[in-house]
Amino acid sequence: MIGSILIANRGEIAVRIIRSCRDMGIRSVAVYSEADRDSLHVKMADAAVCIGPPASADSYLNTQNIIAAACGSGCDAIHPGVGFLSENAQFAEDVTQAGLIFIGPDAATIRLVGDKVEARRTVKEAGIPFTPGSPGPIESPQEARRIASEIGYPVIIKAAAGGGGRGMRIVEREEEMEEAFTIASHEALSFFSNGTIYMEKYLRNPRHVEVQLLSDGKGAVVHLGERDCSVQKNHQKLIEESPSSALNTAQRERMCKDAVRLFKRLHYSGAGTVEFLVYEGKHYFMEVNARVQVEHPVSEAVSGIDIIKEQIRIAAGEHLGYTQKQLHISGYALECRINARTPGKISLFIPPLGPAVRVDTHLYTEGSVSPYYDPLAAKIIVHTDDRASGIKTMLRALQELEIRGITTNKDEQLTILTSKIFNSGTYGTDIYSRIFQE
Amino acid sequence: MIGSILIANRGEIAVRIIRSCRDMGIRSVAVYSEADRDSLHVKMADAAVCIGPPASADSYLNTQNIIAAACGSGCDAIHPGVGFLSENAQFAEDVTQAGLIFIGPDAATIRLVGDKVEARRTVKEAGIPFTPGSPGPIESPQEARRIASEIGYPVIIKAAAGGGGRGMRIVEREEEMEEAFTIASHEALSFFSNGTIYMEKYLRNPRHVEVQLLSDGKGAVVHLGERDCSVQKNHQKLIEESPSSALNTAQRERMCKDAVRLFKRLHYSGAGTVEFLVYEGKHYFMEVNARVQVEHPVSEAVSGIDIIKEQIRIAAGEHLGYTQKQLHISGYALECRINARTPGKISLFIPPLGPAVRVDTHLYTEGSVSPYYDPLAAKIIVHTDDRASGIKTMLRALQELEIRGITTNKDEQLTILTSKIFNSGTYGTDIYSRIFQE
Amino acid sequence: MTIEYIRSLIEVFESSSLTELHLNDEGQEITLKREKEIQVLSAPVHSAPPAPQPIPAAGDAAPFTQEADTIIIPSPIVGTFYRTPAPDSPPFVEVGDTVKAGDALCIIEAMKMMNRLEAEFPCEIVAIHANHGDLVEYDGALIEVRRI
Amino acid sequence: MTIEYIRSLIEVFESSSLTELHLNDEGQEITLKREKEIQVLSAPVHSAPPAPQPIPAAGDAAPFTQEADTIIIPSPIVGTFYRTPAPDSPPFVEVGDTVKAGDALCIIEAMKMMNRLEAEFPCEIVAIHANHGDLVEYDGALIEVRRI
Repeated sequence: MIGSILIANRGEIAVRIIRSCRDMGIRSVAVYSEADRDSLHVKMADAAVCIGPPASADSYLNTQNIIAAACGSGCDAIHPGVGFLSENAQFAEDVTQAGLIFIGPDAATIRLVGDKVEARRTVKEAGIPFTPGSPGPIESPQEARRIASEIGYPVIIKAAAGGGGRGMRIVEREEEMEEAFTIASHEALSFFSNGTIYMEKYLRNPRHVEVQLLSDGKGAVVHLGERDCSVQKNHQKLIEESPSSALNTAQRERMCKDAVRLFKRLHYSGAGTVEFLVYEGKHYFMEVNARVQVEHPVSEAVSGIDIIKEQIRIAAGEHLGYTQKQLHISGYALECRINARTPGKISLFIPPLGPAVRVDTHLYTEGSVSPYYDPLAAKIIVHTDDRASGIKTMLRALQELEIRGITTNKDEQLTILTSKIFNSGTYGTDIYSRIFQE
Repeated sequence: MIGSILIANRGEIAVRIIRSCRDMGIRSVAVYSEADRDSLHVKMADAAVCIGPPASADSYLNTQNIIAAACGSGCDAIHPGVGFLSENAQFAEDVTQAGLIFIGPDAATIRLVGDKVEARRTVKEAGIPFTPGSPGPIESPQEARRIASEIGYPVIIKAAAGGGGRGMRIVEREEEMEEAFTIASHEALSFFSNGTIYMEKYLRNPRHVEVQLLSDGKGAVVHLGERDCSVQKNHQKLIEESPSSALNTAQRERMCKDAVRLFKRLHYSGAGTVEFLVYEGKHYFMEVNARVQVEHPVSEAVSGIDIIKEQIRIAAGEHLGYTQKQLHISGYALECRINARTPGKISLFIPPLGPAVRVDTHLYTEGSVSPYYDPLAAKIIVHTDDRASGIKTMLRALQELEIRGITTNKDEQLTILTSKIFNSGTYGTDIYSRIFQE
Repeated sequence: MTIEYIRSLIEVFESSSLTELHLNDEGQEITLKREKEIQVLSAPVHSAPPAPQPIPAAGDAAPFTQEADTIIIPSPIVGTFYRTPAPDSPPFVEVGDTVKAGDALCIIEAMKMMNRLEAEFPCEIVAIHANHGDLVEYDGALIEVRRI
Repeated sequence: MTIEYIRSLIEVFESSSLTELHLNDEGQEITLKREKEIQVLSAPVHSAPPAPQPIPAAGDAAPFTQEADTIIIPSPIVGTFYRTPAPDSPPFVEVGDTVKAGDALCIIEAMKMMNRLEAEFPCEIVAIHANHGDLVEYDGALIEVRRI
């Protein structure tokens, strides 16, 4: 078993991981930048090591200082959390070479699923539907035009190594292709040091639905149902829910089975997610996230499984120990992300409490939100019988939530939750702009 | 359906009920004494009515002001919460006569189960085991001696109308009986205006285990498993858990079936509890609590059922709508009561958050604990896979809990949770005094 | 003595239990005073005597006297406030009226009982703080009067 | 001028960004001063320059100068602090030693690499703030020296 874990992250996810460590009797070691001396994860962990100045590149991305801190503080394992080094194959490799356990899939898996072209190849072999597109890298604007005319406009061109909307271009007509291809290759090269480009048919306003998986690398794979993450602002998820209102039982089953089949083929070890686009009742593979995700509590709520605990157990070499049939996925879960719009000192923080509500946050009265990092301030998760009551309970929770000292997107979340379109359950990824009439 | 509920209570239970009202889209009206103007239940409710001066007798027990407040503020129903008027049959009757719905069983049921002698008769008819004792009221010390010699010492003599340890006397030897009988009758008369006394065999250090029931008054009765409340200090419960470590599956099933059979016989309508003593693997009926209980979140955690919602639905005349088989009782839940040891202003309140933890409280930063009422300050509830991990998670939660401005029993709770005897799962109601060597 | 100094002084004063403070600092003088309880006429903070139980004849409720020249008569019970004895009748009292001890001022309905509230002493009606048909709380302001 | 007055004055001063306040109130005088950043020798609050990447020859790490007469040399990386070049060797330096620029002060081991930290200028060793074998944090205090 693992006795001591270094958490190579900050904010709410570091706090979240420390809690599961406590629950398992595992010692937790936090790392922090000079800007995070008073951060909650530093206060809560059993030990904490300063690893650099405020800039992430010099601290939370400083793999050498992080690994040295883990070795020097007697840890057996490193949990990378989300973001930062969580999908960095080189880091996973370095951690392993330092004689530590990397809590996540192995470097080869991270590398494979991180390469969009490679991932598509594996997905195709597993017989999983994906949007029509280029079979591999596209070399020239000419080739791009030829493939686009085969699959039909609009198309989207993407960086093979990309993510987060960078190096992505929607092309509506043939005459736009040359310029779009040139810009996208350039962006891909400058952001990801890899100019490789591929193309897919562009689905207008699909739903973004993903399947949460646990896989022990020894053949046992289960899913914890799906999460619908269609409510996004500039490709940033705002609200996540499970089950998705876009799927019926048969569609859900097909999608989850496809995801499980892919993870079996990958010999995946750990927690991971398969993201799909859902369009007119059909699902199309988008990508694999080889890590735990921000919205994982939604799946924890409906399944009763602690995903962080499972990550740790699997990394320690344990068998999953249960089958899909033994899982009891029930009710409806909804998560709202509360993002800070300004950094600042928190003069008062009152979280919502009571039945059916969970709060994951690094905020506390007298704490602060740093200008250096991600604006995610708190996640509010509710678990109820059905979608209608879940939305009511989330409204109750958000009304109880009070954060003084910074401004947040709480009012925006209330607007979405009370909107007719969100309550209808019928919308696409354009829901945010439809509500706010951009 | 019920559109508006007056909550005839204060503190954490009033806050708890307001939350379920919000979740159901029901308007909530709080009542408060002059000492509770800034109390959380007043702030949270949709409306609030001052009903009297600080003393409970003039405010939270002032049935006329409460009913007038309900009528005058347009409520259809009154929820009595726990304590105060929750088991007052006359109040239930008055509420009904004022044209309002009383959220609880009807006055006749409250009256029946509130009379210990009457309740024992019904229990006997239902074929439920109870401790050997007097078949009815005992008229004289002579009769007491005769019955005691039949069932064997030690025996306990109790006020038929009693509760909370008052009017109760343990009698170890025949020569103590006369004096004990005289004192107990006198106490019964002065505390409960009813000198009726009965007798039971005294079980030394039994476990206190109770079954949570929901019954729609139309024939459908389900249980939500049992709660073990053996950790008590001066008959006040401190820790509650489900399932009980004192029962095996067969014993649990027998006890729950007995409780369900009793509620069917009572044509009970609402949420209620049957309390048993468990001694050497057998259960003995103790009493029925015709109301929701402080420790109800333990059963909510293991069953996924919101008991307050169900109370409201049943009071509104709805059918339960599910059977025992459709319920999924799973995992382990543990509750610690955090009691205030001093009243005072709360300068900082930090509740534990994150996965598997629920907090029910009326405390908030800048709020206060009043000297006039019950010392219950917060309930921390955790829900995990098993007892060992539940205790770990509770320790994590209590370490996160911070209450500045008053003193509480938190350290005492930590001592119990980390004690060898509590962790062993094998003990009786003397566990508190054994840990603290009283 | 700057404004800031005085502000701090007031803060320190307010967070204390003092009711008066006088300071003479080498010829600079300042005096701070306050009432032990702030007098708010429209929302009395004094506790009225506990509502007797069962509900008494409304006239029994002792209105409390304030140090200002008006008196607020608070509600001794929770109920519905009526200014008239019956739907079509004129109000018991209007602002500017004078009444003698024992005259009816209003009715508070609770539990289907009409509780008449009577003047305990001769007085002039200064203001009526509740609306006809309102729910009034325990100790809620009803009628403001001036003793005559 | 009372204690309370001074307390209030300090509170107002502390909640401002001032570093000095002088007050002459008709002959009563007071002066408040504070450092912009509190100097803590044993736990430096100044940021050292960001640790270069990859880990440089340890001598590259610029120790930062403090306004007091001693200088704390902070750790440019996270690693294990060693006072000796090898298990059985004597320490590089002891308190009271004087060293010249380029002399080795200690070793920080990270990622199985031994990083030698060298003096940048001639100095006297005043104190050693980490124990042999300790994990040292980024910017953690290592050795306190006085420039000579």
